[in-house]
Amino acid sequence: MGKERVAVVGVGQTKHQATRGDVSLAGLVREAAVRALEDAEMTWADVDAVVVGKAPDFFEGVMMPELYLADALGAVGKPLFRVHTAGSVGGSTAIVAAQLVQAGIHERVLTVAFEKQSDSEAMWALSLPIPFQPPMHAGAGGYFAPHVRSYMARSKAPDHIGILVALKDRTNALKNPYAHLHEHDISFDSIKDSIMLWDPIRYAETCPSSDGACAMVLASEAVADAAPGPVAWIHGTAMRSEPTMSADRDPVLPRGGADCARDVFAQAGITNPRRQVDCVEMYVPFSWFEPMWLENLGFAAPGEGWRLVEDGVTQLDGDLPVNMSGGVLSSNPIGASGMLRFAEAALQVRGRAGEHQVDGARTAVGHAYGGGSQFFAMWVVGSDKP
Amino acid sequence: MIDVAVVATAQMPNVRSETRRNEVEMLMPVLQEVRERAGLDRTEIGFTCSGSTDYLSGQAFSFVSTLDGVGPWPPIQESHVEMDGAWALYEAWVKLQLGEVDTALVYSYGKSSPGPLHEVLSRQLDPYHVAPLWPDAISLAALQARALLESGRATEADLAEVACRSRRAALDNPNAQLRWDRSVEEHLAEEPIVDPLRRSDCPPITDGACAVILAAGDRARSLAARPAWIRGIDHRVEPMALGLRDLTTSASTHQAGQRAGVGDGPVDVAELHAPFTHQELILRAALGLDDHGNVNPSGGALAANPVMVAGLTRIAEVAQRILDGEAGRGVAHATSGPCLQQNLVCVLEGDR
Amino acid sequence: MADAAPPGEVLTAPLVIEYPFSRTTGPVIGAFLTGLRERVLLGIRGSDGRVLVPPTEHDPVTGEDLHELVEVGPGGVVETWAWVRHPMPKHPLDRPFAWALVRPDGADVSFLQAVDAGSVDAMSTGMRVQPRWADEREGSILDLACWEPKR
Amino acid sequence: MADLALPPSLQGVEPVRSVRTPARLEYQYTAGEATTRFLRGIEQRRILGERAPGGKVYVPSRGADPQLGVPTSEQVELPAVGTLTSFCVVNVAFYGQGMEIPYTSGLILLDGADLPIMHLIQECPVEDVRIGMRVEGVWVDDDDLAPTLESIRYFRPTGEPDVEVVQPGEGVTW
Repeated sequence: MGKERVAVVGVGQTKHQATRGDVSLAGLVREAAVRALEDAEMTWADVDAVVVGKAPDFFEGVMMPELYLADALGAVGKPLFRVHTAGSVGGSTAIVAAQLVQAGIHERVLTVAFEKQSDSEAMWALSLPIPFQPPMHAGAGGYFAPHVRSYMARSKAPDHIGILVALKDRTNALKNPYAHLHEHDISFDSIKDSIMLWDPIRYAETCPSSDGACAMVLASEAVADAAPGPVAWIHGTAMRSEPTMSADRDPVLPRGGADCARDVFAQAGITNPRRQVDCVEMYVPFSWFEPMWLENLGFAAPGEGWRLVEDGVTQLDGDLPVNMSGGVLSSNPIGASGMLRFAEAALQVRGRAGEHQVDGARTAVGHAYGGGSQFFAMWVVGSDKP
Repeated sequence: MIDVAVVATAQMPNVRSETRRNEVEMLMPVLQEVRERAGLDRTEIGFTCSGSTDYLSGQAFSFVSTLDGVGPWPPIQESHVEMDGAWALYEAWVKLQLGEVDTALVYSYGKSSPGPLHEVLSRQLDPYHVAPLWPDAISLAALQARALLESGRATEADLAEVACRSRRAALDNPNAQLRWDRSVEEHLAEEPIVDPLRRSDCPPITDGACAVILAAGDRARSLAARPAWIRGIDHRVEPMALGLRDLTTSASTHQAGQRAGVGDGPVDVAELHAPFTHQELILRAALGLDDHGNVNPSGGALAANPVMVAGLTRIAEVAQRILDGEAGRGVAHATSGPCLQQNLVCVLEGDR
Repeated sequence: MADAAPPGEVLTAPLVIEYPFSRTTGPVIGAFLTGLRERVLLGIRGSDGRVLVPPTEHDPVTGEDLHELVEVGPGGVVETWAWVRHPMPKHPLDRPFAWALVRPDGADVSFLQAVDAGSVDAMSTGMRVQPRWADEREGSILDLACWEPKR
Repeated sequence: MADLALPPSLQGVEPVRSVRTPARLEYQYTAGEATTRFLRGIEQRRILGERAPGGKVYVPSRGADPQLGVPTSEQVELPAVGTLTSFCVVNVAFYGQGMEIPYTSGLILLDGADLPIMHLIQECPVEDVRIGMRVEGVWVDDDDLAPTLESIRYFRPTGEPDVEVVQPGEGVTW
């Protein structure tokens, strides 16, 4: 026997914001989970198993918080599973949940990813100083900025590409009621004039720090066939990992990302992703990662990704829309960020993306990455049964 | 379902404090040993999954640097759970069910020595109402122990018997940390530390690591003379709040045990993840093993309790006995959370 | 930053993880903590009619939303307990005390608290206890300093 | 949850909306054997890399060759001279940093190493810093040598001609 078919039959997410002062930790995750169940027209009792993902536990200061949240997530008497693969965790959590259906173990799996970053703060939780380690002089952006510079040098991309990406994503976010940042006055010049935090990365080209959660209900073919609304069929899932620091790795266009994309496209029967994929939701915490990932994932040749940005191909009304939801640049509850990408891809092929719907989207890609560009998770979803 | 078996296991000898090596240095020999025992090169592993927690040693993303010990190049298919390694094994078992890969490496590591373990574990508890009180794991277990004793289903001597038998069994386990031959009377003569528990009712604090290789179908048969087939595996969870549970029983263990098929055949050996003596009695009852004569021949978690590892170790111990031809069919159990909140049961069996 | 370890010794150093976590409560936990500040214990009615304390936003068995807050206590009963002979530095009391699962009157479940009983001989399952409120209360679990045997 | 009703005794009082739950955990961190070897060298102004069986030289070694999963154990002494492979200019004060702004954080591939280290670039205006620039380490005074990479205060230009930087994977289609 091989893999069973699996589909996304429900999607839910919270309103993302810097501090969700109106909810408890349990209230935050339940807000997303209840919306996913309602979307699937299911109740807590219908769920067979719960798969939870989040990034470092230090954010909320709760060790293995899924145990505390077990009853809030309706998991009592059921299997409860917790994934942590750094920043890619939202994506890998969805994949682990999907596999429980694909393996024929469960019919309906609720998967939830979250981060309540306001319980502490990102600059603290992400850069806890470890004795004897070479000091990080500039936080997370200071790690990634040199790799962006390398990309610019290698690709000869002009400086304004990063601005164009940020403008697009923040503009898309205005159409997404759940997005954290709704910057109505955003403009090319306002981004250009924002402070160079980590030259070549401007402040307005970086992601915010958000409280938020995302949830999905994944279901077997029989359940999905009986679903009340459109579902997103999973055509392929893939994960790849590589070392943080090793001699032969390329931190700009990592082999793990390329291998992951090749694997997931092969599963989905996609030979020309640029033509066969209708829209992509990818993990872009700094604007320059859009052209980098376009190349890494095979949507453009090495050195050519920035041209898709400059030519408007990745705009919401372009030929290959990227980050229709506003992306990580507009909402970043870290543990949930990967799942939000996967969920947006599902919403698009279900025709449920609201104002940021891409007309006629039938095949969409969700992508997440984490660590020092070393953990990758992707899925391809489609309107049609694979 | 696709038949999946444990084909090799390896453990780091458990110690109170691994002071010289960091986590990747401590893990690497275990990974190397398990691959050698399976006869697999690192490039022949189809899927890798590990279990660990950042909180034990106080490092965010600690699993990222230990991944170096796997040699993940070219890039590998890999995942990590913030759970005991037994659940990493569960994820790998699910992955093998998909039929895309036929080997998997599962490992977990836990260094409890760098931090104040009892304070660290209290960070698992309800962050609003319980964690601010900093209750320690021994105190929580003692509440459960008293509930069991006062239910009339166990006596302090029963607890002592578990402790003495476990440490005596550990005399034959080269990986054990605590091993001795003492009598029930000697145990009962100890002053309690948190009434009704005595120090000998409690697990040691341990640094350790464990690794297992899984393989599917014919691949398993080619890698081991007598693969330890996973006949059933299931896990269930209860609410964390102690007041919401009957602490004298383990409903989730019972549920998982039934679904894993514990009662569907004879049990030659059982390894139960019971960090505290009374918990073995609760688990035995939940699994229908009340009077079983071969529970925790390794000494169990009372002989070595590396947090995040001790559950996977139980599976490894049962599997190794099957691989070695010493047992036909066995039950392994892993737990997580305060007072047996979450439980996994795995039934393993060798070919006749 | 490093200890001055002699040659051949592996370097070690202190690593402190410290943060003043700030947790938003939402309405139900907020109501419970508000009650503690005002010296009132609150529970919530579960789907099966049981009164749960501390109150949760959801039924712990079915996951369904809950709505009906109920005042409970102030007295309570010890359902099980453990006697701490040697308190740890962060424990709520610095002298020997009991951890106990205390079920407030009118509630159907118990919750974990310290009981300041003076001696292990004063403790027993089923004993009646009353709350001891902190002098300065600001809306946290620590407002309920501990329980004490009912006089 | 809008229909949640407070009991009469609590109506009209200011509701609690958040709670502080401070936590402090004190660990004793062990550097490990490889890091100790490296930092003991630093104390003597020596940069000790480690060669893995595959031939790659890591500095500092974290104990494992991350491509092979085997220990690195053959020590290789490297000069405090290398090439800047990339960098960023930092314009804001970050948590715990007392640096004068702006400053440059660079990736420096020491001669003979196969992986760059991250360190500060100084004695060079930020606008003159460039990929391919040759740089050398500036050590602290002997009395201040300690087992930390901060015993190298920063790197500065050597004045040698720039070299071409080609990163692993550059021009490669994986």
